[in-house]
Amino acid sequence: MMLTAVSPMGIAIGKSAALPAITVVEAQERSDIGAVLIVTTRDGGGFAETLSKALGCTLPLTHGDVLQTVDKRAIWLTPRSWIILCAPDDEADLVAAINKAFPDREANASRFSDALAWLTLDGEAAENLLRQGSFLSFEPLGFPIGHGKRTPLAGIPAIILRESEARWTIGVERSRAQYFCTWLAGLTNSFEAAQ
Amino acid sequence: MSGYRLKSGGRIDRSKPLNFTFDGRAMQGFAGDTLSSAILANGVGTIGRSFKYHRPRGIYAAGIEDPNAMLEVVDGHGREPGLRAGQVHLVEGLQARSVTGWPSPQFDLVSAATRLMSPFMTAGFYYKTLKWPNWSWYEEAVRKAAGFGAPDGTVDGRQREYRHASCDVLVIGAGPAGLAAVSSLKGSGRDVVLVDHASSAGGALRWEAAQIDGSEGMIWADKVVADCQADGGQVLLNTFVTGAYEGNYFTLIESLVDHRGLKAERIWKLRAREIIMATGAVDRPLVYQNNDRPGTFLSTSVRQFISEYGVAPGKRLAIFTNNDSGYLTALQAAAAGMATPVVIDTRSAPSAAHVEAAREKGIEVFVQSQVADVVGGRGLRAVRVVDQAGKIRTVSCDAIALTGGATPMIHLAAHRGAKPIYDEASASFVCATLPKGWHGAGAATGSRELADVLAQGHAAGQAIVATVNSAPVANVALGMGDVVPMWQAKTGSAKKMFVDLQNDVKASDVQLAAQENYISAEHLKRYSTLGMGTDQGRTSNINGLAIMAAATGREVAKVGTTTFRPPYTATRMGAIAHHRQNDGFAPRRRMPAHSDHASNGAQFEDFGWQRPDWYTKNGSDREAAVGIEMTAVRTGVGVFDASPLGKVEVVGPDARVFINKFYVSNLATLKPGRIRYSVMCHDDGIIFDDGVVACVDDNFFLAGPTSGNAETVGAWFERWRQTEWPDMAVAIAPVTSNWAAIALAGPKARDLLARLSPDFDISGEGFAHMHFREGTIGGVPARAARVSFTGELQYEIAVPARYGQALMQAALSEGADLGAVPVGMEAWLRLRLEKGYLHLGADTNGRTTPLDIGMGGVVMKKAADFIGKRALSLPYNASEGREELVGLKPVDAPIKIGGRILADGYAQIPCPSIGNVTSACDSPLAGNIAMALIEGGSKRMGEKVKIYAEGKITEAEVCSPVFVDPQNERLHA
Amino acid sequence: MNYNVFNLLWQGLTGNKGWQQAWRSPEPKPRYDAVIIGGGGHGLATAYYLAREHGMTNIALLEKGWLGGGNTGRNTTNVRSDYMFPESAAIYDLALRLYETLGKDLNYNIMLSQRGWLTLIEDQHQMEGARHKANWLQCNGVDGEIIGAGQVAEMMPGLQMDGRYPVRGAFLQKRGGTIRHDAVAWGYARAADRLGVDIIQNCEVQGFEKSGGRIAAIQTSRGRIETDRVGLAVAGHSGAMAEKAGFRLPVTSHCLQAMVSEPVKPFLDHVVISPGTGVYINQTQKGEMVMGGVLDLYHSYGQRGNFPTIEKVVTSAVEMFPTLSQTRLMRHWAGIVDITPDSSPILGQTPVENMYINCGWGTGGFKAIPPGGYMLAHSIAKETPHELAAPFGLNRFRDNRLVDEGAAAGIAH
Amino acid sequence: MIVLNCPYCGQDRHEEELTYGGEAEIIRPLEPEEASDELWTEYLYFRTNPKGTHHEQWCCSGGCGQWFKVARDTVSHDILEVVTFDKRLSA
Repeated sequence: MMLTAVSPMGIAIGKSAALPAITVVEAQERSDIGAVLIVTTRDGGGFAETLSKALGCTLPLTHGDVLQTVDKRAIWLTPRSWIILCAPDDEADLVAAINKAFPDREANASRFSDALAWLTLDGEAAENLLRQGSFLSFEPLGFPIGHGKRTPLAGIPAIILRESEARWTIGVERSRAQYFCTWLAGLTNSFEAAQ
Repeated sequence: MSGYRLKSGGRIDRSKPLNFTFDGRAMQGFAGDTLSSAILANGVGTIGRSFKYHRPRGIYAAGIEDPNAMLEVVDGHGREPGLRAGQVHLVEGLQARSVTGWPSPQFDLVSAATRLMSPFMTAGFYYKTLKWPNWSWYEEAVRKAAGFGAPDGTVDGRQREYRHASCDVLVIGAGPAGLAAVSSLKGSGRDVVLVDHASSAGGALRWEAAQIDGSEGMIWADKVVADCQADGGQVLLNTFVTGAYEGNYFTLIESLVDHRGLKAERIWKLRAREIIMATGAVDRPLVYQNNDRPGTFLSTSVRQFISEYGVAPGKRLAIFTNNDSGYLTALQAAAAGMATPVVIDTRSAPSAAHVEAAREKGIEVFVQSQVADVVGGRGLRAVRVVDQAGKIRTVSCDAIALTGGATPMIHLAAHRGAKPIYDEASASFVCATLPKGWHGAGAATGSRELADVLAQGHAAGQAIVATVNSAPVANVALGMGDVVPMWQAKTGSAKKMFVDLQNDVKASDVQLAAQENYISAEHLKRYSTLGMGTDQGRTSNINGLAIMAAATGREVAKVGTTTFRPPYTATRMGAIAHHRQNDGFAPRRRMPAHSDHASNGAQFEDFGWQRPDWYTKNGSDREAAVGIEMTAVRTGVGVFDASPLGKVEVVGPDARVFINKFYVSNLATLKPGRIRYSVMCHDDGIIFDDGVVACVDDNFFLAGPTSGNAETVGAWFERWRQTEWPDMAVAIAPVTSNWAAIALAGPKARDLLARLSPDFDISGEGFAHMHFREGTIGGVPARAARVSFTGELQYEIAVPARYGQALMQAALSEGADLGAVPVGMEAWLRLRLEKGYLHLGADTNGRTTPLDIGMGGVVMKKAADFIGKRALSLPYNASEGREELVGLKPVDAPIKIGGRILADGYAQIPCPSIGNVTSACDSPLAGNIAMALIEGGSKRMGEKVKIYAEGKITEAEVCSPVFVDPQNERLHA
Repeated sequence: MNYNVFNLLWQGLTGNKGWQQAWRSPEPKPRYDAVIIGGGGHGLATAYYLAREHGMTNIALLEKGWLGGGNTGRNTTNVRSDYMFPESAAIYDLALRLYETLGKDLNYNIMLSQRGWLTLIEDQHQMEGARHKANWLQCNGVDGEIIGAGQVAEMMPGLQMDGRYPVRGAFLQKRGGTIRHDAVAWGYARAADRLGVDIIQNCEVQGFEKSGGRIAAIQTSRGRIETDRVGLAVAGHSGAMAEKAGFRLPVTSHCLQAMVSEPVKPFLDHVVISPGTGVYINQTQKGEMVMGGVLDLYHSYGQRGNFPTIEKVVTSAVEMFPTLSQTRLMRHWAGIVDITPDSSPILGQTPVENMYINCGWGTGGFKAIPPGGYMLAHSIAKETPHELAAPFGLNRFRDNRLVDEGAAAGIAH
Repeated sequence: MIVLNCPYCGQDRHEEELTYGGEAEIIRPLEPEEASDELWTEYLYFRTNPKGTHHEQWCCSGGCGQWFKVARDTVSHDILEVVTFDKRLSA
């Protein structure tokens, strides 16, 4: 028998699908995003080179930096950990590659595609929606295009990436993904009324 | 009283008449009116009754400082039980109602009675009486009088918005001081946010005849605002800064108004690097006999009514002043075409220019004079003016404007702890030292002249960044001149002089407080209720403090002020709550197979996550359903969703040494592929979590904390690693949400697992109890543990969360013929009780150590230190007679959870007790069973104990807590 | 002059000229038999009981600012005695019993309103905990009962029964309720003053002169005062004062916030706490909704609140009573509370031979004022702790014999 | 509102993104079994409680998850110094 996969919001894996309840921006669930969590046993970039080689992409060393290759993005999480975004199907290979490169597990890769649910918000109003749930500065100076930050959003753990002026990709802890979408939908109602 | 709309003037739009009602009477106003100005323009005198004495009260001021104008308001968006009329924008169809007075504010029945009572209802009179037979006899009557309006049970439907923001410079107040600061910052590149509570910038310029930089004040103001916006600055109108907090954080409340009324409120949390406090001042009233009559106004508010709203507060105005600004009011009234006013000036030598200007217009000026009393009850007919010689003259007027100087609005600085200091020159309290990054300007600092105000504003801007912009220049003199304090009229009865209009605190109450030695500012406030109303004493505090000073022979400075507390003005709780209701308050967490559970009839409970407590089966009740689920596990196979169970990967060369520091059991010897159960303590030796740890390989351990502690334990590991053992080579990866997990439990669990296509050996020998395997199940990556919480053959299988739903479905469908049923939390917990397994948090409390649950042997065997170990040998932890976990069997009646075990020799309560029933249930296999924490429990095996629960005392026997399969034959099947 | 209805009428008719000072403001004398430091409820009660129960009248109470200016005048005025450990139950139930007659004892109306204290029950686990609590209280001879959801809804019509934390019932202590907080301080002050105690305000303790392990004299901003015995009741500043006296306390100071709304017509007759939201609410006689929540978690002597806590409390209040969404928050403030490792008080002897202490009540100090004063007075007068105070000695931390009610209950107290 | 600039991720983190961890320089006795009851309970229960500068631990729990040290005034709540955990505070 084979088990089939569904996304946190109930769509098939590898797709993106619109979330129609969120009205003032274009909102999509992104089940085409997979992830690997890398944690090292010591601080700093000591392992970065080996890691980078195993991954095929360079790891950023400061908060906010997201380094991108054709098929991967590496997000700095802590001085000892990163999230690598990849195609869902590449997750297992990346985990294997890292664990092969570190037989003593000085660095460890964990499957992480399912820990977070990913959404994209597209539209000018997105910034205002985000400002209702987070302390971050969302002005282009405070949150440059291409950067990624970790912070609680609407009270739940989240990673926020700025793709362009008005396009954001957001990963929220999976078990509260539905709540997050409901929250966004509630805000967009309010937002329309307040304009 | 007879306020009316002036023929011309004001910043209202006379082409847009608006209909509204007040207490059911149809009235008309104009776009641009506030509810206050509109009510006044319709000639309404009494708008309510005072709290204590039910005296008639009218509109008193134009803004939020009005202590009287609390009204119920219904607009096109909703109803508000109590709003300040000066803050309400008039809209078509608005309905306003008085919230005080019965049956109506004009005709109030209680007032007659309270007039008779008033000599006895002095400050603090409650403290002196109503003790006999006790307070509760009187309480209901007292409570009935309480409150302005009532929440009506409808949930407020107004939209709510929220913003986090930051800026370089926050300018609070768009009056001349704030605008001067903004103009000096022009072109500086600073990111400016300018805030004002009014619907347009300008502050006092909206009603004063000011000339700045050669143009009319408002033209200058509009230009400054336009420049600011062109510079990228943000201007927030209809916005109050309500609180100032650490880190230069501010809360703001912005009203979003449309043609139907207040449609939304937006809360801002704004952080600023520099702050310009240009919050202005409000007029201070004067205290004289019957100074609370409808028709009494603050002087500046009168100018505002006339010039901003085109409303005359009365036909003929008397102005009672101790400073020059009273003359500005008189001149504006005259210029507006009202009957020639009179000025009553307490000073002996007012500025000659002002007196002359007034007299030129035919305005009569009484110098060195005071108001002794007024004529008229619900409407003012005249004032009695007493001069220096004591001669009294009656001057007819139907409105009186008061200014006793100004009270600077220093609230925000004071919120941050800046100390108010008494300033002799302005006879007011100001903040001499402001918090770091703050700059004060204008009337908020005690300034009384427009020229100074502009200069200060400019200087404040310059203090932030030196620019070439020149200071704005005032082309006409405008101000208060010398303020000669007059705190209380020398003629008249202190019992009729009102200091705090909202709480009916009179000068005599302040004096009584002094007489009774309640002389500190705080005692005065609390004893007399001075300044405790919704206006927070804006117009009353300083007069009260000064009267207290006089009564105790002290200087005003020595009396000091009470503490200023946020918010600056009352903020609707719904706006603060924002969208954080219900799930927004604390999001419910859902398991991957949530919708399957729902369709299987799950009754969800909140265990941190939404988890099935039990599943309905053909209408069966909880007890029956739980019994069915338990039996399924004991005879066939049960499927339990274990997804929330914690999963923390601990890896690296030092992983073994590291994880061994946390658990009570010795993990130094745990072999790859093996699992051990243990508990974890804080360093005080108290248990805080339990669970299994799997050794995946020598450098990789997988900890399984309880679902409630999944995040906590990961953070706990991380904290110790970072702070205590930074050199250990260990990495911690909390991956709980990434995995969905189900448990298969029961004699047919192996059969069911086989049908889910595992790619590894699951035979009894190949996968024995307390072993761990990685592989695939159903073609997807899986982690499998053979562990048991039920005492049955049991497997826990984790797969990536995306497959969780499919795995649950597959287990139930593949297992249908094996008797597989979904099992909820309740059955699961009862199954473990049958085996005497610990349920953390139920069978342990905040004093339970590993020794108390029978793990003494495990502790003894472990040589290495672990967190909590040392504390176990502290005197009390190692003492005899502690509560220990044991089993209980009923003797005469079923045992109830939460029952107290009575101390030996007692058979009725009250009496000492020695423990409690921590878990209890009816077991299909073992009948009624229980666990209990009992003092010295391990030495009481076989003893009978008495249990008190819910009014009854029953008997039970202490026994081993293992009620089912003590040989563990099922477990190892 | 006695406070009664006849005097009130007579004074009303004669211009209220005859009311005397509630308490005098004497100059400090150079020496007292005993000195109490701290003019809050606990200190004032200590002075009163020392004079009344033990006949010590050559005593002074020193207060840095104004009477009742610390936590006594800043709390949410709740009283209850639903404590489970017999050690705690004994103290808090004595408190309630003393409060029940205090107005008459002091001849000062403290407006005790026993309107009932309800702890909501919001899930199965809480229900089991509440059952245990009710049983335990009844074993201890203290009242407390479980009521069903229907009765809760009837008692509090505005309560949201099916919100984020659905209401399954409540633990009810009918004798719980509220008291006018200032009146407790003032009533004790007035009564102590009439018994001859010197109450000295605006008198800051600057240091202690010690000789042979004993306090010989106290240096104050109003001069040096010799004394035989010292009682310490300075919640919020206990650690700092102990340091001046040369010993350490396992106490940290935290900010506890409270807030009120504008007055609205009465709609809540009881005091209610929701364990799910952690917020407690009652409505004052004037109609204000009084609300409080948990501590600000970091150390603070700021006496100023912080907005995140305000948001939480207000949000919770609206979650419990959705109609409060329309009501306006009027004022929020904060006090400094002593927090001990087990959230229970520290009572009795200190390492300084003639100094006795009363501190560490955490968030529960107001409700414990009468026995707190009673026991400290006993310590001072008899030079040995009262038997009820014995389990709460400073030495319990060395034995690890904590009295952690929160640990037994699973909630803050 | 406490705002701290996290020395690890360089971001201004707000109170609600932070976790407070109490006094900074707590020494856990290195040889617990050798420690006297007094020393152990001192370590467990006794903390400094200054009215003024307090050295304390905070965690950037909503951000980069790192613990660091802060010198803060407990009256004004002014932040005097923030350092990474391996350093000593000087303020």
